[in-house]
Amino acid sequence: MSGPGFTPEQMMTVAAARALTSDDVCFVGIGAPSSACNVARLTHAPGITLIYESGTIGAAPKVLPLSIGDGELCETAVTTVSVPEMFRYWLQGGRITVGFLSAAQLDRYGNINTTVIGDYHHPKTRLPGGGGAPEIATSCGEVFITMKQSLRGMVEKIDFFTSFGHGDGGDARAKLGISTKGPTLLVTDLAVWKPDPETKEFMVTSLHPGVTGDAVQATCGWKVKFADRLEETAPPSGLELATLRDLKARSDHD
Amino acid sequence: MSGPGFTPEQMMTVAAARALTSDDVCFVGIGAPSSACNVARLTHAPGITLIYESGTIGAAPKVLPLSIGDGELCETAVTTVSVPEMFRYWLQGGRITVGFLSAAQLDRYGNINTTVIGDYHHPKTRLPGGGGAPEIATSCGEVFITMKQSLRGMVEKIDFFTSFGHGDGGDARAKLGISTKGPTLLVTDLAVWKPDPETKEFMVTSLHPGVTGDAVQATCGWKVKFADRLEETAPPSGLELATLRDLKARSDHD
Amino acid sequence: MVKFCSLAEALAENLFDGDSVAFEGFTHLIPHAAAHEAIRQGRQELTLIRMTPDLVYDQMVGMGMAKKLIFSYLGNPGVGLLRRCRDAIENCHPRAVEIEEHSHAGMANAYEAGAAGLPLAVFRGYRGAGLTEVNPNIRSVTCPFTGETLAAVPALRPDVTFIHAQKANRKGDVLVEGIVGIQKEAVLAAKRAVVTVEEVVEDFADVHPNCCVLPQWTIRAIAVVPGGAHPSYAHGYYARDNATYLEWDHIAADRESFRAWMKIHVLDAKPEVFASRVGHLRRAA
Amino acid sequence: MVKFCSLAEALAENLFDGDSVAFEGFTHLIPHAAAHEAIRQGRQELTLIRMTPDLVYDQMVGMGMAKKLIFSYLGNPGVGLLRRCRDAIENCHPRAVEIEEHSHAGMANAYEAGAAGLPLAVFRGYRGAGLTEVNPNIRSVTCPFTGETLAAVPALRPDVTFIHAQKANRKGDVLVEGIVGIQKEAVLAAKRAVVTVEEVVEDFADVHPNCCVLPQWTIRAIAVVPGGAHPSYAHGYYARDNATYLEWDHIAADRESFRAWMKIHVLDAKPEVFASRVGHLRRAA
Repeated sequence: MSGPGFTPEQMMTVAAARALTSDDVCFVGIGAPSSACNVARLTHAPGITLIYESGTIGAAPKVLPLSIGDGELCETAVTTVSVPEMFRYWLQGGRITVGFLSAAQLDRYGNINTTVIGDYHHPKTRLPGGGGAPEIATSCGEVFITMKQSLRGMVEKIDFFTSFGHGDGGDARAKLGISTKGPTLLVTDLAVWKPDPETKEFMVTSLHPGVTGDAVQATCGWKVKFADRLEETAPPSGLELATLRDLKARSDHD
Repeated sequence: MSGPGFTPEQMMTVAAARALTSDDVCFVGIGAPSSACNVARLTHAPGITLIYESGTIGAAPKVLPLSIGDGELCETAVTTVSVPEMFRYWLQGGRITVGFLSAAQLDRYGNINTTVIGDYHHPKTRLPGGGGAPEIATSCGEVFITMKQSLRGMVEKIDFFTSFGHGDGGDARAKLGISTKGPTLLVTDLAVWKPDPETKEFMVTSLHPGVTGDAVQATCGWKVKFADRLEETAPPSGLELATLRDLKARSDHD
Repeated sequence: MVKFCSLAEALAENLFDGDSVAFEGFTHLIPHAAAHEAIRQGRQELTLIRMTPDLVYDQMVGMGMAKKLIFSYLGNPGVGLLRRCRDAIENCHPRAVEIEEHSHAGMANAYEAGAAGLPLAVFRGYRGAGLTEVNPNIRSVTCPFTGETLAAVPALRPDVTFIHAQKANRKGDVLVEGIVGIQKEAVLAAKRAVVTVEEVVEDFADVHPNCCVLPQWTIRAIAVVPGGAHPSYAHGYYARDNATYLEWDHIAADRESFRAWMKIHVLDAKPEVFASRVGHLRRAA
Repeated sequence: MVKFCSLAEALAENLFDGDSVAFEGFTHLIPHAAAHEAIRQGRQELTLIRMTPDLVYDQMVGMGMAKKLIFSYLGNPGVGLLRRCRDAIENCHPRAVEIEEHSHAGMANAYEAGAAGLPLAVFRGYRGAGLTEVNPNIRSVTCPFTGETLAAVPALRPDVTFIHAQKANRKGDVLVEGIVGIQKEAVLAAKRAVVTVEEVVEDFADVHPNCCVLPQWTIRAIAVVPGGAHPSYAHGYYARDNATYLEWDHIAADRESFRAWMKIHVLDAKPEVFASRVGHLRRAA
């Protein structure tokens, strides 16, 4: 590693972690979301409750799980419930403050596709599909999205609405009878984005250290809006970085 | 005790017990049903599964419980589930072969009232109500009824339909979309009754030892029909009676 | 955030006049101590929700605290009728009480729907049952796949639920075991939940991962009241006091004997008395 | 009545060509050994149901056994895509496969409804989701109390469900513990259920009363197959073999390497091989 002493992916994970508090109850996906949630738990948010859709409530893994149902999650959880109970009492019941989602394709309004590239019935690439995402997107208090930027991933128009963000913007959620906030944060490897309060279009509010606005635009398929007061993301602290590296080092998946 | 060496109530319990087999899965009510089911389990039907609506599946109490949720039931059960699961997966799921019901008022078609005497909104006597009975009556494979005969209890017309038997007879159940058999057996302290295959009216098929048809009619509020081939109920065997007495002796409720 | 405090404080801060409230427990773990505290604090105009109202609601109705009862079995289990509830319904004494009556399946599904954040529960029930004619909250939906008509009842969402449980850990997570009944659903369906427990332990390290545990962030207040379920029982702690259930039939039979009993055993008593009531019911270790 | 027998016999007597079948397990306790036996016995025209199809359905689809897939997440958890399923859907190789796609909430509710004997599940879901436009089995009902429109999906009722569990007792009751997933519902929703277990014990006297136990009369056949969940895991017995999940991504990438692997590790293998596969994953006692 050269330059700043951390990778863009580490910056992404740490920036996402910072958005979480000890009062949050998070529905955690695998990958960057799981890393971010556990970094938060092990640094500034020790009271955070992590819920994995396999049924583990209050998991406190020492090792980052490869899947959402690794044994480590159950062994460290406050309790482990059945999958129907998870989706009925805990997610649909409105007990989750933050849901984390990733995207294969994302549009400017936080709508997500992880289902197909191309036509649904004749796909160019069949992706895994939604899993828990369609209801995570509507039942969690708010949704945080993490993804690496790319022209293929951040697109003008997604091929399939796996999970609903802000639709075509504005009050699209309310019109569908959805009472939760939807996507309120997008953290990429280059920047932090938040939705415009009116239009709900994601705009860059903070650039990661050393990243330019041009670099963000060059890896985003829509015309990027930048906040009037653009900040620079604080680099990962020594503790944040050490915590993340320790977690990864203990998680020997390959 | 004088005469035959057993009471009418013991005869009732034993006659009900005999209708059960090792393959049955019974939804057990408290009182005579619980006694009958446990006598069956301890004599000719050791494989029978007893389910109490408190959530205990496969209970094998040594002591007759006073309530449907005594500790003895949970301690001896194969598993104990929540009440919603009991009513959704086990009762509504169609896994119960026999449901036992008692009645404050019963009509000739096996319709039961345990809700009110008099008008519902201005009752003469407010009874406990249905509890599990409305769905036991429709979700169990068949229903056995036990009660002591009396003019007050066995009536021409019940004041309230707590649970549906055969309605006004014939195919009344099918007309309501109910696919289970409903009441197929009534055991009183005087006789065994079964529904006429066509009209579904309960008729006496067997008189308990020493009981006359007149005695049955004298304690029944409707004109009693008797089967052409009227049998005499076999008296309780030594084993049946000893088993019942042992159960009662161990169940020191007063 | 959950708060450990006295029962008096937990009740004062969470149950208000006019609330809909569930004191739940299906035969097992009935929160008698909490109900007695509500009686001592004199709450009024309550909507009392419970599948099996039994003694505690007989007492609260007899004291005139209830404007409405939502229930599915209004009996003294294994004994008979609830005589104070009868007096209220039949004779409006000490006051008239509105009733909303369901079957167990209806109530269980309605709590489940409340816990699940749904507005209604859908199930196969009430066919041919007279309750459909006297309870306007029993309606129906049609299955869009099969055309079958199914029963629908509104979700139960109490303002506050009280339960009694075996134990809490120091963080405030609560363990319920044995006949778990409807307690998890009643807690998760409520806006606020208060739990009395037999004891507080350091942690739940030795608890099976699939046990019924309510995380601390689902509960407002925890009060330690040993014996707090008496004459109901706490699996692993003490047995059901069947004699008291039988005795209640006589106490509640008469308005005067009822009030005399309530004065001595509830109004002039404290939660601490429950520990002594279960002394003879504890198992030999 | 439950029957203890070999896996070959249990499968032969319970899974038939054309059946709808669920091999369920949510990351944990996936019945790999049972799925491999189905592959060896060459069942055809199956409707494969599962929330998280993963490796076993990738293998069955790759072998051309499936005419239809009902699922909610078609991935290799934590790794990526299922390449044999992709080949079938994108290129109809080795045959075309019909798909019915849901969300996890949709599938979980549909199994729950199946276990509950209902024709449909009602929940708050699929709002704004594209699946509503491509899956005609996603419909709606209107709440008769609030007017809210809720999602409806038909209940899942597999002809047969296969699960792997930790243990059975001699009577045939089955214990599932840890991440219990959707297994209880999948068993109770099915017409027939077959269970592979790590071991048979004398009784469940030491099992907690609220554990997930399936009574013997809910199960048709039990086969003892130690390691039968590999590369998934059995809580308390052996850990998840994450390396094998990562390796699968390479094996399944190519039609030839896939078939070569299947011949050696499935077609020419026996259930007994699973015990040796988990040897290095068992915990020190």
